Amino acid sequence: MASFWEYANPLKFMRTTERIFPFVTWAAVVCFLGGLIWGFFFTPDDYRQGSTVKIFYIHVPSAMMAINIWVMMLVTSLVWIVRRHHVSALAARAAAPVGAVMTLVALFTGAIWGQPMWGTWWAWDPRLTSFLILFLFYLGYMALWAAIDDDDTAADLTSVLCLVGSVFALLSRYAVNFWNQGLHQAASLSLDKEENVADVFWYPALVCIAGFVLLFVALVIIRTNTEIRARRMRALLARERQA
Amino acid sequence: MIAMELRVDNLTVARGGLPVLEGVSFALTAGRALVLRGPNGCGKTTLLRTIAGLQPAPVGEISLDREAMAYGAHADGLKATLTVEENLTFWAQAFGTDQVEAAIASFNLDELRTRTAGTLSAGQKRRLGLARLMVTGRPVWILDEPTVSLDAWSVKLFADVVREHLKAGGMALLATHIDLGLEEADELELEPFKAVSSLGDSFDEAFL
Amino acid sequence: MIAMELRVDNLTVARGGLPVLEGVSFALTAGRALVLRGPNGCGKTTLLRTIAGLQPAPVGEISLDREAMAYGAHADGLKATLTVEENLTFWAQAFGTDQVEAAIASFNLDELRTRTAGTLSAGQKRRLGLARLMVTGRPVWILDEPTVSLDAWSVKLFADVVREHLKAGGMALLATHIDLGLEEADELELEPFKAVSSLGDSFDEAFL
Amino acid sequence: MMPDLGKYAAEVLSAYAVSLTLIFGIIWLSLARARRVKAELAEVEARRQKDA
Amino acid sequence: MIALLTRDLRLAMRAGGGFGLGLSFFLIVVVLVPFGVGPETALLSKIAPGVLWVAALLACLLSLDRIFALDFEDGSLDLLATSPLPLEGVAAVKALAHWLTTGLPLVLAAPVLGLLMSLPASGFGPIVLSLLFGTPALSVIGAFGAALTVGIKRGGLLLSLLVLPLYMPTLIFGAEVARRGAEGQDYMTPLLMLAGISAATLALLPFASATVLRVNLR
Amino acid sequence: MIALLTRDLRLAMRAGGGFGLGLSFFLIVVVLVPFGVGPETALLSKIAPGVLWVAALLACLLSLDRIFALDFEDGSLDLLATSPLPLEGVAAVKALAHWLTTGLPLVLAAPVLGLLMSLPASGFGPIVLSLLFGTPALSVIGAFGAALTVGIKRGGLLLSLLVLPLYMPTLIFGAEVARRGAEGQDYMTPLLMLAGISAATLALLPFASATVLRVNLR
Ligand code: HEM
Ligand SMILES: Nc1ncnc2c1ncn2[C@@H]1O[C@H](COP(=O)(O)OP(=O)(O)OP(=O)(O)O)[C@@H](O)[C@H]1O
Ligand SMILES: Nc1ncnc2c1ncn2[C@@H]1O[C@H](COP(=O)(O)OP(=O)(O)OP(=O)(O)O)[C@@H](O)[C@H]1O
Ligand SMILES: [Mg+2]
Ligand SMILES: [Mg+2]
Repeated sequence: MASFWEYANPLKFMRTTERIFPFVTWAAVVCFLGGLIWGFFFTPDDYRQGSTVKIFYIHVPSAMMAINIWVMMLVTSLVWIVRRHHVSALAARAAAPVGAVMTLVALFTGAIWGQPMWGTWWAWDPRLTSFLILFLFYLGYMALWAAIDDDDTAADLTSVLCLVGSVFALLSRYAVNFWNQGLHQAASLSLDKEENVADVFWYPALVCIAGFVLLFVALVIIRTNTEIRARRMRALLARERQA
Repeated sequence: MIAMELRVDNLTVARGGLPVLEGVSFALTAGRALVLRGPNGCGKTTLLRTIAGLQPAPVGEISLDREAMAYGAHADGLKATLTVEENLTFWAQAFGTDQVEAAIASFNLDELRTRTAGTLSAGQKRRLGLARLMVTGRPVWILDEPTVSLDAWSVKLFADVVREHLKAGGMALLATHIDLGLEEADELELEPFKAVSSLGDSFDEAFL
Repeated sequence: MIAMELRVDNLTVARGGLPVLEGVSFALTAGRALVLRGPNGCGKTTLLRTIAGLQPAPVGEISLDREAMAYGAHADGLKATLTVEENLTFWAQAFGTDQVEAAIASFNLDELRTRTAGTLSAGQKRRLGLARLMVTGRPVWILDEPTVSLDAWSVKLFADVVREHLKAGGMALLATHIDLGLEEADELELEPFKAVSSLGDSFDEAFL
Repeated sequence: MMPDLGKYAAEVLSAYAVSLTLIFGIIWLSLARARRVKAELAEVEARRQKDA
Repeated sequence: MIALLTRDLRLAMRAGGGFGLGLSFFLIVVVLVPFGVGPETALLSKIAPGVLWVAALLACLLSLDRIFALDFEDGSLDLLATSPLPLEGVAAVKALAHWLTTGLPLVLAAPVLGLLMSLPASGFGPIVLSLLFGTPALSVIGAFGAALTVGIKRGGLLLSLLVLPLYMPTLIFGAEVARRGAEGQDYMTPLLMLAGISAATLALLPFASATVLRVNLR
Repeated sequence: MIALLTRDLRLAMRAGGGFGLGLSFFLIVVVLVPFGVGPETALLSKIAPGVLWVAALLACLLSLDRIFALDFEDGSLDLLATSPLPLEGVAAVKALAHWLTTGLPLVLAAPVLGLLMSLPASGFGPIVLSLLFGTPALSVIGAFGAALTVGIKRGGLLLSLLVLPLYMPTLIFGAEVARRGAEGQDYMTPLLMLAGISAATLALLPFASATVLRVNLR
């Protein structure tokens, strides 16, 4: 069995990912659309929340992805810092905009959901607030990538930012919790069956979550490959100019 | 001072992710100076920064530690609101030496001692920047176009100081387009080391 | 072009509230260049800035309007994030001319055209700064140490451009410590005009 | 076919609309940039092959 | 002139984004306030118009030193002063570029941030209107302040100190419009005053800026 | 090290005053807010602790880019990096100098400004305490942000964007201490948290700053 780090070679990475890309894409399309259609058309309304419960199928997966993507960026940043594989840094760069969009989706759907449920678009609730901070972290991270010309420098700086940012994101979460007890739902996906939402809502939600994960994987594959190509092109163009 | 040597071996230096010079090798022994020559944009600044340890070298060896070197770049690192004396004193303290008076005397800065650096003329600033080298007490001076905007008389002053430094067992590595009047220095033409446009595989596998 | 003349008459220039040069007079006619010489700190920069109209002269006359002059200072006024071409195009538009291509060709900037100015080497930046003069279309060039950090070949390039400019009826006033290879230029040594430390009554009666 | 969304129709539909716009937006941007960069790189590589 | 405007806009975009960043600062200040004063909606909605205006003002303020300082440091300003462009025009164009990159995005973003601050529904129109009429004055006054402090190394904070008193009238009328609007009262009078201030500063201050610039370039 | 500290302090005084200006900015923000939200005492005294904290944070933020950018531009940072001083030490000393010129004056001025904002009497102690324990963290975090953006021309606003989310926990705990104090409640827990954040950032972030500086100097 070859070492896992072989895939850190850009060419090998591109070849492998391009081979699995169609499968991931199809799986993503099926789960994403399937889950949403199931959720939107074929589930009953909740007795308290009425039809707004349908927002659940977008809100929860996107909120989960927003957090998971940051974790993924943290891991790839660490890999870059320790092993200096370019693909790793570029994957983090590729994931950030997707994460930012997921955060934005969760914020928007949450805000829209909040109006009927809580009577307000926005409240300074711990979940919501720490989520907003996460969004700021995404923005800062992307702005830093965009502001630096040299690719390796940018990779180094954004990795350190991601690391430090993660610690502070956790800390913010704690601080905000402490600051205010909120309106927002507590975790409803715990393994403890008692507290779970009813199965009718739960199964399509699971499909949606799978759909969002697969969609993210597909997007990261294209975007990372694009970043690799863009980087190679910059190197070639620079070389051309030099010659 | 223990006899030391700066040996550069097969060095590649890069800027903006591209190699600029390849296979640069030379040795500099105590008491010698080496003048780097080459047209604009050939990579002198990049080479000096790499040797001074400010940027990593993708390939090659530099035998001396950066702790032995004093780097004098284009920008002088002067604080416009501090006086000439305060500027020098700070660097002397940072490097743990006390040669401020000697430096002021050597570069004829005595009259300007209490003037703030911001009000000096271009050449006077440069003289102050060079005086900073003396207070570092470091044996290897790495200088990027040290005599820019100096008049002929100050260039001679500078050459004398360098000569003095060499005599005391120091070394100097200089890049310049102007004649410094340092006849005893060796010269190295950098043009032949220009990096050819295709890279070796080891540099960056991905982005060949 | 109407024949014009830059006539400076009994000029006193001051910096930091003190006169630096006194009684400077000279005349420069179309097609001629004048090189100002003088040790560091004698007041060349101050004189050039005064003639270019950037600071007032306490005493004396300058016959030409600043509208006729293009000033090239130590700092080049380049924008690090704009490309070479964008930098030049902007100045061409500001001065209402369209000689960008000619300037690029004269200073051999063609290869660097799409590079952002921030990534140029010291000498390349300087070349771009000098190219800016060409796109101003102004007859009088006022240049403060134009060839700093240029290599020998670029200095020749510059001398050729100046010669061309003079041939077309322009004028050039330069301050420098380096030999420019402009044999036909007149020279003016500024040392004799050094201001004596007490001021004339007319300068600032209140603070005699 | 359309389920009865009751009085919350506006909320639910706008939530879906905004989310899907954003998600398809990022997908479209990713694909467009992927295509553009791929084409540009191919062009540069071709030029390089020719030169070499 | 147009060349100068396009250059400045282009620089703003390249330099890591005059646009995006001015805006994000506005966003961030607005977000900070609830963290500072606590999350009660009633309190927030009461101070919302004022805080939005103060935040807009600070966002403007922070980007002021870019107006001339960058050009001064790299020598462009000397060259511009000796170019055929009148310095008054330069000052006006630079203020305009500042408004386009900072003021205008703030106007457009204000409604979203109003949501975050639980601004009452009736307040959205007036806050946008008041920013639309008020921010040009902020840019022109700011350009004047930037011209005053241009020679001074890192005059950033001195600049704030000089400019803030000049900003007061604009702030007072602007916040008044926004507050009255939020409380559902009539806000024509302060709005007219605000428009008057903008018009007057636009007409006069570029001349003052040019004068001051000439002095600073000596 | 001490030489570097004295040099930085001296520069702050000479350059038209790090001291005076940071402080005046604090003052000005605090003065602006009543103009923005209107002069009702009850409302003001309610938002006073939060506004004081936000103002302190902004005053810190504005002076951040001085920490490294000036030294970078004139080449001093290159020379410092090749000097015998460890870069971690340089980063720590520079953060300390920033705190002495910005944070400390804010701590001392807070009671006076509390008066202007009609802060309740019980709130004076806690606001001073919270600033005393919180501002060191602001300086150290800020120095990290400044180190991150040092290579970027006028990274000022990018710097704000990066640093503000990092400031959030400090702000939340700090304002919480001040608010609880003003309302006469117990504030030990958030104060301890605040002190903990300061201690942890002081211990760890200079290393991150030095790493990032090395990268930026390449
Ligand atoms: C702007 C407003 C909102 C934001 C930013 C937001 C954010 C979040 C976040 C961050 C999660 C956690 C995902 C995870 O931990 O994996 C979440 C989950 C959830 N949200 Fe929201 N939310 C908002 C509004 C709402 C509203 C109004 C409702 C419904 C009344 C709601 C219902 C839920 C539910 C049911 C979950 C799943 C809980 C769980 O399984 O952990 N959210 N939301
Ligand atoms: N604020 C000030 N107070 C007193 N003297 C000053 C002040 N500013 C400048 N000077 C002095 O004025 C003189 C003229 O300076 P200027 O820059 O014109 O010299 P220069 O001839 O251009 O020299 P260089 O060849 O070094 O560029 C210098 O001696 C300088 O020290
Ligand atoms: N970001 C970049 N991308 C591509 N090339 C670059 C970049 N930065 C610098 N270069 C090029 O690297 C080369 C080396 O520059 P360097 O400053 O070392 O030259 P130099 O020999 O010091 O020239 P000078 O005599 O003009 O100072 C130059 O040709 C320059 O244009
Ligand atoms: Mg060089
Ligand atoms: Mg001079």
